[in-house]
Amino acid sequence: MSLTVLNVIAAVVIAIAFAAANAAYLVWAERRGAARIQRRPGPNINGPFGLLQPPIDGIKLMTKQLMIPGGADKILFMVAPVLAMAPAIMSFVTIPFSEGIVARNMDIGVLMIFAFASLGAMAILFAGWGSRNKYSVMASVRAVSQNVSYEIPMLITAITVIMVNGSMDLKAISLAQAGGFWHWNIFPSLQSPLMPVSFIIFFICSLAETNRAPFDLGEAESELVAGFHTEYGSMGFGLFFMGEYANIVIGASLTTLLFLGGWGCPFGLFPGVWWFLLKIYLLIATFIWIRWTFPRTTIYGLLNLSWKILIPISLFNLLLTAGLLKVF
Amino acid sequence: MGGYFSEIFYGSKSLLIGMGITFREFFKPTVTVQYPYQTLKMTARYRGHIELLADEEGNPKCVACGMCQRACPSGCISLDSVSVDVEVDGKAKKKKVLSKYDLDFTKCSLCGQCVESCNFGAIDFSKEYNLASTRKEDFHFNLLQRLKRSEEKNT
Amino acid sequence: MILETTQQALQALFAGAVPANEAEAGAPRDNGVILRDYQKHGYHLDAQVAANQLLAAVTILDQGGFFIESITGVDWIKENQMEVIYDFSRYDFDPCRVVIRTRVPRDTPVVPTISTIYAGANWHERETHDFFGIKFEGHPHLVPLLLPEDADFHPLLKDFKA
Amino acid sequence: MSAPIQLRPDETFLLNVGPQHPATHGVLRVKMQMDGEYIVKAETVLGYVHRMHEKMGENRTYAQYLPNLSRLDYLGALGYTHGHVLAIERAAGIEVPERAEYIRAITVELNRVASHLFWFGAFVMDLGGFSPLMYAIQDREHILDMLEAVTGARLTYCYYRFGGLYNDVDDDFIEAAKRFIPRMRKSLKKYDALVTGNIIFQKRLEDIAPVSAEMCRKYGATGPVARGSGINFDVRKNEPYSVYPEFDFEVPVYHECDSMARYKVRMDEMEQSLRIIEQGLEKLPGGPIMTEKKPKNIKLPVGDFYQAVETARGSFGIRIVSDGDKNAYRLKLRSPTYSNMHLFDEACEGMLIMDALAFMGSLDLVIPEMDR
Repeated sequence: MSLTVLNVIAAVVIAIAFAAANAAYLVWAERRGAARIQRRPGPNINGPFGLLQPPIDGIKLMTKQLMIPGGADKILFMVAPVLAMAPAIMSFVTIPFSEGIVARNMDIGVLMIFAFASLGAMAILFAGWGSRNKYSVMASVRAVSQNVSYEIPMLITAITVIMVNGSMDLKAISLAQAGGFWHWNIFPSLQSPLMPVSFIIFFICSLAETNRAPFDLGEAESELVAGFHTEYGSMGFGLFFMGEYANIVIGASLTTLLFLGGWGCPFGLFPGVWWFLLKIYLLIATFIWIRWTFPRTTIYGLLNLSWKILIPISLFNLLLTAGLLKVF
Repeated sequence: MGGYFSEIFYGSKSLLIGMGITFREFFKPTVTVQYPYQTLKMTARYRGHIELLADEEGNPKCVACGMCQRACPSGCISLDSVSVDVEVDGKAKKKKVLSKYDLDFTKCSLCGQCVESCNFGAIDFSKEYNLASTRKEDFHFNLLQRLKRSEEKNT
Repeated sequence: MILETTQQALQALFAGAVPANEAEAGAPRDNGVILRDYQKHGYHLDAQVAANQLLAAVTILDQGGFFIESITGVDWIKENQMEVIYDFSRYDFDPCRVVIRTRVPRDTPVVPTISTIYAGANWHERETHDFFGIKFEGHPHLVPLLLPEDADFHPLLKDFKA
Repeated sequence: MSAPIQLRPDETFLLNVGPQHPATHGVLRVKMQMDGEYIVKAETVLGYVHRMHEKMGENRTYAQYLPNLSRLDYLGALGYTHGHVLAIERAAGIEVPERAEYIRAITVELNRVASHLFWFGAFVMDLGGFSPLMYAIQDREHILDMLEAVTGARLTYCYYRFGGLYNDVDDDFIEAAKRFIPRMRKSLKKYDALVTGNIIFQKRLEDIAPVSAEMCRKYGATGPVARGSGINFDVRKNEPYSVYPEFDFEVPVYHECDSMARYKVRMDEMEQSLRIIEQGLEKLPGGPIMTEKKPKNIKLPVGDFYQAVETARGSFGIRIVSDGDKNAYRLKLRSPTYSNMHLFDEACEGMLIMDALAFMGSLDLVIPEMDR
């Protein structure tokens, strides 16, 4: 019994540490990557390649005073950053990094991650409403409507994968794709000929769900100042930031598990956690690459994309896959 | 319906083209100058704040005529002179000698009217650009003193 | 082409003989339309009208397809007069810059607003009111634009002391 | 596409955009009456960087006023100083050597490209794309380096003098400019592929914020704003000054009236400016750069003088009322963005705030130039 408790505590600590380290160093990677795209060196003063920049930034954020604007709803204002961070960490619990490395594998792992992901919208709404700032309210309303619309195609594509693999267990889904890249869900099979399209839809949705550019309407720094976290400073802002990057890691992990064969090697050799990490970081690099290439979409363009393009296509794909599953 | 799909197609294509461009830029060398560690050389015509020029003997060329003071749009130059007795060809003569030449750089707009108005070539732009301070007083330059100091350094 | 038609239309505002060139105008000049030497002055037509003729003159230009360039004032303190200058120009390749000017007494500087004809005159008139204290009768929102909201001084007046 | 929606003017809130707001590029304030994300009514508040340049013009001699002109529009300063020296030269009847006028045209056009480049970057940044700004600044840096080598300043130039120039260009400058042109053309192609062709970018600008030609006329809009509304108006062509008649260039005009049209006008203008620079460098005559018959203290004859020039932002006019003294009796600066911004209030009604701020970006505002 006590061993189980210890296990759980260890798993949680590792999950938090992993999320925090990822958040810190993804910021660094993003800044370096953006800089390279823009032909600058990026942070390079503190430590080799500027690797000490994230801890220094962290210390700066932690030592700053936490300001609560006058007239703000204090409870909501304080709860929101925690609410942004906590579900992200919780989701790590059920993500299998390899066959052996998983804090708590669940039969309904996919469902759990989606459930926690939708809590992120609450954090944004709380932050926007609690800040008592018109820009924040507008941003949070935008972000929530965006999150709600993109959850639908994302879930539909996830259901397609679940139908093909016959399980909601992330480990089982990943294992079903083992043994070479031609087994991966991203490649079309007889039962699911439109899988590459599903992958693209899922990828776009994970961009939108994590509020990343070109869908960063909740932040929209040139219009809504800084969006829902306009009023946040110090670690309040830091938690939002960490939550955002933790969500990116989760989005990338989920994409990897559902479509890219999880920890499986493309050639069927030495499957393991390294392949998993390689795949998620390649996906995250694409996230960064996209962010520094495109301008922001408009709110109606964004909703149109979801409701008029992504949802019909993913629904069609779902029906097609369901039909073909019956046939073959 | 055809428009619907062609828009998706051309839209996606334009996005991929954009990503191709940033991908190529990623591998190009950086173009920035790491300022405190590297510096650029100022061009020959760079206009810093003005500076007094010295003649062969190390005295300012300035004859304290005050043309620059009048030409300045912002009134940032203030100069003063004293009369001293000098011996020219064995005769005692009064001569105006520059005793003070202050530049209030906080007001200066670096237009160069003073340098142009000077008939004696006594002032010129310096090449200094590392000028930063938190106090206004640091930009009240005593140009006469600066000249003396730079002359001492040269000898 | 447009120059002559505009000149004739503006001249119709004045009854009787009016000076037609600079030499005849004299100084201070009487109301009337003058052809200016473009090479020297940078504009073609110079019409000085009375304040009550202003709207009629501007309407002629509006119908002629002119766009509003700017509005400004001049404080003629010696003559105890205030001048309001309206610049108009054209978008086409028949260059014709028209200057409409009107003089009002310095103590009661009131002219009618032309923002009803040219919506863009709104800010120009507010600016002129800021700087000179000239009142534009009928202006919808004559509050300081470039000066602070509570400004009660007019810095471009010649007797303005900071 | 923004569907026509029923606005509720009775259920609105006031959104204060600025004076410190990332989209206003300076200290501009717009009071927006909002219904959700839709603007019901907007009122622009100016004057946060008002410096009363016109009063300074009355207190300073004409030569002393030279540095002021470059403080109006810090991105395209040479165009404004050009207008000033042309006005004085016209009024005082000063002849300018041909070489000086050619160098003026070349440097003004270089400055125009620099200004448009910076606008391009900032505009795309308004829309959320950050990297194009860096690419644009990189190209602009080459121009500023060239201009610095000639004028001694990077932004607030004080290069033109009544009757000529402060100093001559050297072979290095001509070489650098010749190298720059093909480089810039390559960059323009890159911007075309990266930004203009981008579907997100097109969706954000096309059919957004229509400004009719009639509206331009009523508000006196000039420059790329008017040309994006189908008005073929460029002071360089309509009222030729300096040596512009010698050059073969076109005035890009688009008839769509939307933000995209205004964007395309400026992008095409860069190419036309490059053509002018190319021809200017080719034709650049020798000779003096300063007229000899120049009075030391310039006094203008009594009268009223006007000079319009095409700057990067539109038609800039300078009116000098002289009473024969060495100072102007009255000096009026007609700044193009002042008129261009004025139509924002009317045009943005019923627009989404997102589109309105993109529209504001497409007007190419430089606040110090507007506030003077």
